[in-house]
Amino acid sequence: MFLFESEILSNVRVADDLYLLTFRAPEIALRAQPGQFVHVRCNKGEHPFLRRPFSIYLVERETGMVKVLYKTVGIGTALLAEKRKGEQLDVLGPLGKGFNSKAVQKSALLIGEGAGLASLMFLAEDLRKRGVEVSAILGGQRETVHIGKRYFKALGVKVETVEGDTKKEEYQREMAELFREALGKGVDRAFGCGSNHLLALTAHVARMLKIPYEVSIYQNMACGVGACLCCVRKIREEGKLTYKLVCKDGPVFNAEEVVWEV
Amino acid sequence: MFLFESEILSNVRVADDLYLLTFRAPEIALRAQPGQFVHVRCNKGEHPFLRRPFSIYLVERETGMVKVLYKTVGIGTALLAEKRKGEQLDVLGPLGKGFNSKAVQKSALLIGEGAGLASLMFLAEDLRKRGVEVSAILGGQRETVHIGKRYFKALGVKVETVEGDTKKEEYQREMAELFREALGKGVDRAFGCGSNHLLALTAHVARMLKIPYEVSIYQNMACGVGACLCCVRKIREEGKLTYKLVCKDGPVFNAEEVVWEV
Amino acid sequence: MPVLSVKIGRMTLKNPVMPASGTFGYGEEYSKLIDLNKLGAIVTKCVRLKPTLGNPPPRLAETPCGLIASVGLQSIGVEAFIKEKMPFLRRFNTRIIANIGGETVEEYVEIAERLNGVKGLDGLEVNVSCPNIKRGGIAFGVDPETVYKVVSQVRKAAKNLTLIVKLTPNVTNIVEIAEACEQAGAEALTLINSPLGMAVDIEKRKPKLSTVLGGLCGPAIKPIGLRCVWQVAQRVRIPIIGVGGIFTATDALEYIIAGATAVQVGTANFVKPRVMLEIIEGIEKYLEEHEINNINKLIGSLQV
Amino acid sequence: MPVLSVKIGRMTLKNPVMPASGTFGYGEEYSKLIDLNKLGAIVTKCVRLKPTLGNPPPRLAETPCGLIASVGLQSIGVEAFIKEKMPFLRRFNTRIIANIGGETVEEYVEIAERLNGVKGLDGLEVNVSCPNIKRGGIAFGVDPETVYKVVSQVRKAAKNLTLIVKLTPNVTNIVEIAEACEQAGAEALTLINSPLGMAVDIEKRKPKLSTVLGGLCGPAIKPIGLRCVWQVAQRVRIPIIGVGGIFTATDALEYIIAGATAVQVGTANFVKPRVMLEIIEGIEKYLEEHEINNINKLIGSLQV
Ligand SMILES: Cc1cc2nc3c(=O)[nH]c(=O)nc-3n(C[C@H](O)[C@H](O)[C@H](O)COP(=O)(O)OP(=O)(O)OC[C@H]3O[C@@H](n4cnc5c(N)ncnc54)[C@H](O)[C@@H]3O)c2cc1C
Ligand SMILES: Cc1cc2nc3c(=O)[nH]c(=O)nc-3n(C[C@H](O)[C@H](O)[C@H](O)COP(=O)(O)OP(=O)(O)OC[C@H]3O[C@@H](n4cnc5c(N)ncnc54)[C@H](O)[C@@H]3O)c2cc1C
Ligand SMILES: Cc1cc2nc3c(=O)[nH]c(=O)nc-3n(C[C@H](O)[C@H](O)[C@H](O)COP(=O)(O)O)c2cc1C
Ligand SMILES: Cc1cc2nc3c(=O)[nH]c(=O)nc-3n(C[C@H](O)[C@H](O)[C@H](O)COP(=O)(O)O)c2cc1C
Ligand code: FES
Ligand code: FES
Repeated sequence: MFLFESEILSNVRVADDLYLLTFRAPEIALRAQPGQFVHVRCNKGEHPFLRRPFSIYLVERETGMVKVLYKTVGIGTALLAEKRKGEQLDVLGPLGKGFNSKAVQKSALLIGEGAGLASLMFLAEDLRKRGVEVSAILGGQRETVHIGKRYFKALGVKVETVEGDTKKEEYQREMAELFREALGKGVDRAFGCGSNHLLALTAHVARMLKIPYEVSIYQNMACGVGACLCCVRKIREEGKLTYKLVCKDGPVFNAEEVVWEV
Repeated sequence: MFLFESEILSNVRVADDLYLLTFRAPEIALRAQPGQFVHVRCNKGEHPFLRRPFSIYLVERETGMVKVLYKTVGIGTALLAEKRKGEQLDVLGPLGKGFNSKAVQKSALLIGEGAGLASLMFLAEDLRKRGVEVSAILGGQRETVHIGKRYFKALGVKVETVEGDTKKEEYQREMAELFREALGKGVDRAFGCGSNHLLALTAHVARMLKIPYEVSIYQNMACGVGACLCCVRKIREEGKLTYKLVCKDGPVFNAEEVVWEV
Repeated sequence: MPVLSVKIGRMTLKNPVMPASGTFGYGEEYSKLIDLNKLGAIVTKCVRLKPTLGNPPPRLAETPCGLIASVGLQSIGVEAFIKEKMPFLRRFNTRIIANIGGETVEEYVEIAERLNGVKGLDGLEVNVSCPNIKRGGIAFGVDPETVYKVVSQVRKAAKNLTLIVKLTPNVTNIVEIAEACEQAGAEALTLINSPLGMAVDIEKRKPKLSTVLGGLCGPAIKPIGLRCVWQVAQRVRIPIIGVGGIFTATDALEYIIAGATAVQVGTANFVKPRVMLEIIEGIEKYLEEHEINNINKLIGSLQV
Repeated sequence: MPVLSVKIGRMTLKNPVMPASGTFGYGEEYSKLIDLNKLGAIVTKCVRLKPTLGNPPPRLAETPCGLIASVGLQSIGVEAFIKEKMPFLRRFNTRIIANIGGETVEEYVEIAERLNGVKGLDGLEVNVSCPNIKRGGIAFGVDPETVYKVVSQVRKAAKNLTLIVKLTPNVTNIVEIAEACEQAGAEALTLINSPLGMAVDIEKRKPKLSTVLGGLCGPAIKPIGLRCVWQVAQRVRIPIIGVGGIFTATDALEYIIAGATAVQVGTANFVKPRVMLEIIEGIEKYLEEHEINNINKLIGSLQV
């Protein structure tokens, strides 16, 4: 866990309201694992107050570069999008427990939605480097899905896409159906990141098909390091209900353990 | 009184921590009188909360340009200094009651300190246009004083300067002394803008020499338009003590009427 | 077009948005910047029995996302209000509410009697955050019995006006005070006046306000205002006017969903003089987008 | 170099800066980011008698210049605290203060008894903002008599520890509560816990917190915290630890000048994990620049 002012190398819009931010943070680049995140201060003053968490999208261990893919949804991300090359970025990371990519032998399925794509790219790269066969299902807005498809294909990942409004039932059903088909072909393990709705739906499918499924879940965060106990989600652990910290025990959990409250 | 989003034409550092901001606001340019001010929103979000008042430094009635000369002292002015050409500026103005420049027949003396210079330039220009003989005493930091001198000289104003730390007694005494000498030569009317300390000191001198003296005074402001009653200063009116609104009844008052509490 | 009109006591407002007392003068200044006819009501600066000077300067300090102020109920007095301000105000096609304050129960009653029947005046908003000089300067509004007394007597003194009571949040149990007002005959409640705050100038080692303490206003207090409105809405039947930190239509909608029938906008006027019009439009847009044809269906619709 | 050391009850602190309970865990997480030896003290997350799960999510919502939180006194319980957390904490050269909470007076007493004499523990901070289940969930800290009872009994139960009481600002008269604590044997007071607040999600028409209400923290509440510290400092002789919205050295100095002997930093840690070190340095610099050789000369130096 490191805290420092890093230099922004670039910050560009890549699709719709999706931006790609690159900054120099060798300590983070060296140690980050797929599924971990950084906690970023988007402004200087006292409002908005809190840092914002973003998955680590990609790292270049040699050059110390770290990339974050983010969607502008509110005041913090809007301020982040205003930052320019050369400015300083106050970053804390790498944080959290990432994906268990080592558990995969031969094949993996990724399912991502909108900015959820951000936490899967690093994982895909990691898996591909180890020769794992990776396929992916991407859903969301047209441009976002297309750019995701392009990036993933460059890594040799087989991609299927669903363009649509992620809140619509039709879209959700199509995503779940594709997921079921892909799992049906048999994969070692699946990984997901997206809306609660999508994750709950797909968790159900994975459980039925008895395929291990890891998901990166969201919760509002304050400290990001496990000190404030604000970011809990309900988890079923050895049959017992408990709360776990998304920032420290997660953000990646076994989908089976998460108690979905949609 | 107008409220609008005006376009910033330039915003540049001119000396020390002094900036010159130019924006297009024809309605203000057309109606503004020397000594009036504009109330500016320095940021978009909710902190810092309030607008900031700045004297109108100069206007160009033909082109609709308005200029403000400001010193960076805190968060609001720091944010203002970050604004770039082409950005929008949320301005309310012209506000307040300005200098009674019409009352001057032949000669006037101006005394300004630091950013206090800002409210006197427009007045000097106005007086010079009407053929009034103007002399000025400027005090404060080296660069600020020098730039003020240059600007004033271009208008044909005779300038004396005192460089120094405005909080030091030595500086204060020198300013008061110059003021006394200049008044002693006989002027129709004097005008001042600067620290409370300087204004109190010079008000005393002017009263002794029985020369009408108008001062532009400061107070923390909220609404800027006379609605909130937050910006009062103690004023002696026909022998009776009362509170007057700096934003609406001022910011210019007869120095004699102001109850100086230093 | 969704229906925006709401009822506060005997007054029907064309929409639920009005200025908060003390932040809008008597409407004159802001009438140059916005069309007062578009507002649901106008609430005046506090009217007192006699002209009063108010507190010495400085009366204002900025704080994070807000400010503290201590104007000290400076007032032109009830006679000047009726003679000099009402003629201007009654020209507008909106409801006029006079905020009143006093230092004794008798003072409240006298003002109320004087205002009862004044042409064009629709309502009284009794500010019970004023210091009660008979009780050593403790605000009337912190004790249910004192509040009951003030409100029931003003009730008798001003039968022709809608009676609203504006409560202070500086109490252990605001519900208890609200219930006392309801029982005393209040037709509506305004929640909240400003929490007591303070700021220090570390260079001068002096308080930033002449009175040391002042009222905290602005976005900073929105969570406190919402909390009070929600707590009271569970327990009283009379309508609530929500106030505290409303800066956008979203803020106003939070209050309405939490239980407010109308809202007041205070310090936001200083920053964005046309903000009330933006808020009215924003509420209308929200209703349209959510296919709610009448704002009254939204009031208190919070699902807990 | 100016003297920064202050006394809180029987504890001498090397400087007046420490974390606020619940915002710093048990120091472990932040020990990777700052040197705990440099702090005046460490205040732990609330310790309860038994392990407790706390409130369901969501527990957090951001608000203007702050946040509201309702963790609900989730705790690992006193036994786990002693076994699992104290060994780590006692390694540091600083004072260790355990924040404790309960739902009955007996629970407070039992925890205090269990903690009394634990090696390396220096003080107790009694959080009286907890809901009192015997009184329908009303906080202990809102009634002088209940507070007196809790504090005097904890006093007897934990003779070896410096006794600090942390008060809630959600009361009409905080001075009255503070005086009750002093009389009951408190050696210091921490002011303030968080004012009650609320936030609404207008899309879902639901509260943003699972518990509807939560504690408002952050810069937004600084004026309220300062006000409470100043009010209480006029009336009690025991030292006060100021807390609420401290983000910079300037904020800390405002509290100290208003009457606080020490300060706690809460939510600012989330934003700037090294902020306490910055504040210590900032205080030192201020003292040097103002030629004050001992911080104790600054405490309560406000000129009113
Ligand atoms: C572990 C983790 C990893 C994340 N990784 C990424 C990433 O790689 N790329 C990315 O674009 N975003 C990511 N997010 C989400 C991101 O943190 C939020 O979008 C961001 O904090 C919003 O800040 P804002 O100030 O722009 O929005 P706000 O103004 O704070 O909120 C705008 C809207 O977004 C909602 N919102 C805010 N935060 C969240 C959240 N955490 N989850 C769901 N809704 C939220 C709010 O309720 C509100 O409706 C991640 C979140 C977590 C917890
Ligand atoms: C009628 C009027 C006209 C003005 N004209 C000009 C002008 O032409 N050029 C210019 O540079 N400034 C002018 N000022 C002062 C200017 O408004 C303040 O400097 C500005 O508001 C500071 O904002 P800030 O956010 O940068 O500082 P803040 O962060 O708000 O404060 C920084 C420091 O400055 C002090 N301060 C803030 N406002 C004032 C004030 N009004 N008077 C004295 N001290 C203050 C604060 O107490 C604090 O110590 C004028 C003020 C008034 C009332
Ligand atoms: C400068 C000022 C003056 C005020 N005067 C009064 C008043 O006379 N009577 C009253 O009931 N409330 C008064 N208030 C309180 C406001 O009406 C309102 O309750 C408070 O500002 C909170 O709302 P806001 O956060 O939207 O500003 C005043 C507030 C301010 C800032
Ligand atoms: C997430 C969180 C948890 C808290 N837990 C406790 C607690 O267990 N005991 C306690 O006395 N105060 C608790 N508090 C209150 C803080 O100690 C502090 O009083 C409050 O945050 C105000 O300070 P701040 O504005 O600096 O954050 C908690 C605050 C937060 C934000
Ligand atoms: S965000 Fe603080 S514990 Fe997770
Ligand atoms: S600033 Fe509001 S009356 Fe002057």
